[in-house]
Amino acid sequence: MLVKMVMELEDVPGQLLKGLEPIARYGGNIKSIMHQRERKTPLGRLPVMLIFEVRDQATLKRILAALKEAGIRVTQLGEREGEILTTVLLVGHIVHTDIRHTIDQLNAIKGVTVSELNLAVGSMGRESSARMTIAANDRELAQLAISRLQTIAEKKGLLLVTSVEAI
Amino acid sequence: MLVKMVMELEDVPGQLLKGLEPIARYGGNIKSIMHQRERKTPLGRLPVMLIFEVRDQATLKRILAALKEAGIRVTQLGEREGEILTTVLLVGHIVHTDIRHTIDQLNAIKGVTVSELNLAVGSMGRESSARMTIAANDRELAQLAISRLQTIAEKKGLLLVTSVEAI
Amino acid sequence: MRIIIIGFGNLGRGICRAFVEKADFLKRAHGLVPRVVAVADEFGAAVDEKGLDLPRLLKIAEGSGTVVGYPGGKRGKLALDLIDEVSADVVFELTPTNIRTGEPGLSHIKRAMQAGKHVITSNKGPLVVAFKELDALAKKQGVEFRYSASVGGAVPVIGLAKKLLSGNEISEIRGVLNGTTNYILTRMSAEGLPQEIIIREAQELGLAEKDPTLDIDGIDTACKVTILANSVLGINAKLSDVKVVGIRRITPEATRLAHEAGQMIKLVGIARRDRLEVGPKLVPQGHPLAVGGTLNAVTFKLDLAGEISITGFGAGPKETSSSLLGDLIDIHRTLGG
Amino acid sequence: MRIIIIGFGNLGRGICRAFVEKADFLKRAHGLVPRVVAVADEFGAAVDEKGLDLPRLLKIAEGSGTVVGYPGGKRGKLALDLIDEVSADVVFELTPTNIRTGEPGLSHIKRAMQAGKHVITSNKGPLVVAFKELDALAKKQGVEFRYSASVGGAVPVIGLAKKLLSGNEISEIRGVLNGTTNYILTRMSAEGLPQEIIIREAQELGLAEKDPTLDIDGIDTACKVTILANSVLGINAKLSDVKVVGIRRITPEATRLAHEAGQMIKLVGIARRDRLEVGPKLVPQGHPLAVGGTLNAVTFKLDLAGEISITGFGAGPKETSSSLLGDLIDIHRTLGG
Repeated sequence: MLVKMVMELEDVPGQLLKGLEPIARYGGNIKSIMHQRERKTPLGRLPVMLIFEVRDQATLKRILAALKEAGIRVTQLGEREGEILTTVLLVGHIVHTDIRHTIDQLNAIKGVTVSELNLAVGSMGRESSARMTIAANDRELAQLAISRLQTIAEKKGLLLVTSVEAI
Repeated sequence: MLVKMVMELEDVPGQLLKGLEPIARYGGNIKSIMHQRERKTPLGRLPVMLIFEVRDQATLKRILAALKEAGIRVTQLGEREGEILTTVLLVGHIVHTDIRHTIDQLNAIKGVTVSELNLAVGSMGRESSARMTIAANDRELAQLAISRLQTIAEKKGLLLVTSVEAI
Repeated sequence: MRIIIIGFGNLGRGICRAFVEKADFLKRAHGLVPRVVAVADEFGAAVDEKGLDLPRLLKIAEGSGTVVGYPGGKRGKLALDLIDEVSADVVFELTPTNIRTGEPGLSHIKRAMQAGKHVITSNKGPLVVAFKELDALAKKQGVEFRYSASVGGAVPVIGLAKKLLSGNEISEIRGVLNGTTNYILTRMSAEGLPQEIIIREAQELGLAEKDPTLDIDGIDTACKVTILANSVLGINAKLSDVKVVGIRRITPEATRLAHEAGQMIKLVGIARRDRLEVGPKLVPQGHPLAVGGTLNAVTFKLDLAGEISITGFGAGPKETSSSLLGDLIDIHRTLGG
Repeated sequence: MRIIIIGFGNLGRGICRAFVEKADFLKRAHGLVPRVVAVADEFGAAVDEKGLDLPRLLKIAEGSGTVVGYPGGKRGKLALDLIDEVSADVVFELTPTNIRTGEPGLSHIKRAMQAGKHVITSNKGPLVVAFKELDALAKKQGVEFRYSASVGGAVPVIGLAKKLLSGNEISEIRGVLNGTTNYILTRMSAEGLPQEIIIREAQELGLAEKDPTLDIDGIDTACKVTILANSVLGINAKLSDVKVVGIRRITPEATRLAHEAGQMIKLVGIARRDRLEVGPKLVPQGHPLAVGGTLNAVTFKLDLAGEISITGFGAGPKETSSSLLGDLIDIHRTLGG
């Protein structure tokens, strides 16, 4: 699950580490850090925007408690749904084998959406290609969508090309 | 020296190799090959566009002779001048140290032209940065331009950042 | 060191050329004086226990296609007999690969080991068919058995894992292990040409075999995955354990769609303890496996070092002789001979 | 194997943690049972010829900042005396680097060699100051001397060159060899922030030293270039032979201008027989040296293999223990002990 969080830190050394430590301690995987030094708060604090991944809601609660204990003020918190984007290719007689049905099968998984489809129709007699972007709420759901798609592709005689970083 | 050449080959296996061999034999460094299969000549020949680098005019003549001997028809031939493009960065008080003079010094080398300059003026009191693209007729001239620029940069207190692939 | 070379195609000639050109270097840097005492090809053999005149041998072989014309050459002489009869320290087994039977390389290697000779090979066949048997036989006979050139060409994939990353437990090996398919995919993506045309041109340029089936269908990569699984991961894996998909169905449109999304299609071999696989994969630009042309690249996942990747040329007789020579120097060092 | 560890900061603790966590693996895969018989830090030493209880030692050191509190610990005990008095096979020299004098590491290493003990070090100081002397002393005393961790962190740069590419003549080594500056340049380019802010954040994240001068000014990279020149190219080079330019003058605008032209600015170290150099260079995207974050990357130019590149993490106690452990396993193998 991806979390977007803005915390306010005092502008003295060591503060960033103090804010990151609780996230790391509970296995949070930090994706990006953005300091906004030019946008100090009236109290002279620095807003820091973080995006990180955590296992579940319970873990996030533990992190929030630890931050509070450390005296760190969290000013914004948003769970970013549908934020695991996975790109795959399909090669074969995609249209003939009813791409709509393929997409519906994926969209039927709660927390999974086919967010983009680019189709390149092959020249006469040749196979077509499609690039599909799948949005999922977390890594497990993304994986489930891929394995569902693998099953569909095999049934329909399509070649599925997944990311080298996917399991 | 970069050469652009179009040769016509018969559409049977082995022809491409036959056309490339003389270039390789005389140390030509092939940069790109473009078949234009859809544009067959009325005689059913395939035009192939090549860009390659050779040491000098004499070598090119030897290659042309060898191609003729091998029965390969060369239909277009162009020496591409100013085709070795080198990008460098300069950091320092570029404007104050007279960038015009720096450029003139390079342009004074025959076969070398400063073809592009992008200047990012630093904020108050900070050093500026510039990206310069230098076009040279061959590798030796490009190298000469870089070492000339190095001397100028040292004299003017500028930092010169060259390509990792430059000597 | 006295050397027998079995198979005198591109690789056999390549290593001999390296012996000639680098004689001074090998002596100065490693105290190594390679003496080729016998060479066999499919037609017969050339033998000289005092050491063959390699420039002369190369000239004869390039002219006539066989070493038999070398003074005193033995037409019809069998490699197996040569291995038994000629006294030597190391046998280079460099015959063509047969992935079903492993022959004739498999018999050559066994015979050499039985005769107490060390073996260096680039031949995937025997390794795919009988890795465990050969590994055990080498240990039993107390001889060295090296096959760096069988995976990665000039890229020392196996040595890196076994010698330099030895403190790590390796959980996964992923690699672009076939230069031909990588060349094809790179050009398809860059030029939008159909596969057949690029294959034909690759054949004309000597970058693809006359029958490129083993490359295109991923079998060559699967062989390398099998060898890595056995030699690096210590799994007793067979070629049939690898789930293989080739690149035949990849169209120029597919490479374009990938490119538009900042990705490249690469034929990737994956070896893990729970899964052996070969197939086209999307690789993001800037990824260690996003190498172009005929390059090979391999990434190891490691418990201590995290991830280590290595890249270089996967084929070519000169490039491959880097690995063959590395094996020879290593045996020379190990034995102190 | 009986081991003495001199210096018990991040690296000393890191290798001990690896000994604990990987005890089964080391025994099973390599028949290696590391027994740490003495550890010295700046305050004193802990000694047990039967082998220290490492989990206990780590807990004490992490609590009190020194090993002196270990049962029977000797406050004020000098490392030099320890090296002489305690019977051991290998000494790990892991004290902080001093690039001017090489001390205290230099004295530790010499004393260990004189006492007939093998030496493994990550310490650049002694190597930069006295490479030739130490190399000669090791040979004279017949001991092994390994320093894989001194260049590249977890990336086995020296081993790759010396062990796996040994058949090649190496004409050039180029590398991104400093993780801190690479992290700074990567973030400058991605976020357009000024150097000072990123340095401060890197310090807060533990990615930069309190005094990052040696990194920023290219001195750390120059040390690594010096070590590569000596160990791999066989040149008797000194740190002062390296022409060094750091990254201090690189502005966010410069990284942006580079980015717009499809290039990245990297601090690159170059070692050739005719030139030793460190400086910011433009590296095209997709180039083997175009690695981001704290990654290190090295490319070798070779007469046979053409070009081989290797990439991985250049720092971190766990990552570096990959190299330290690799050296230990290699010594264990070499000695067959």
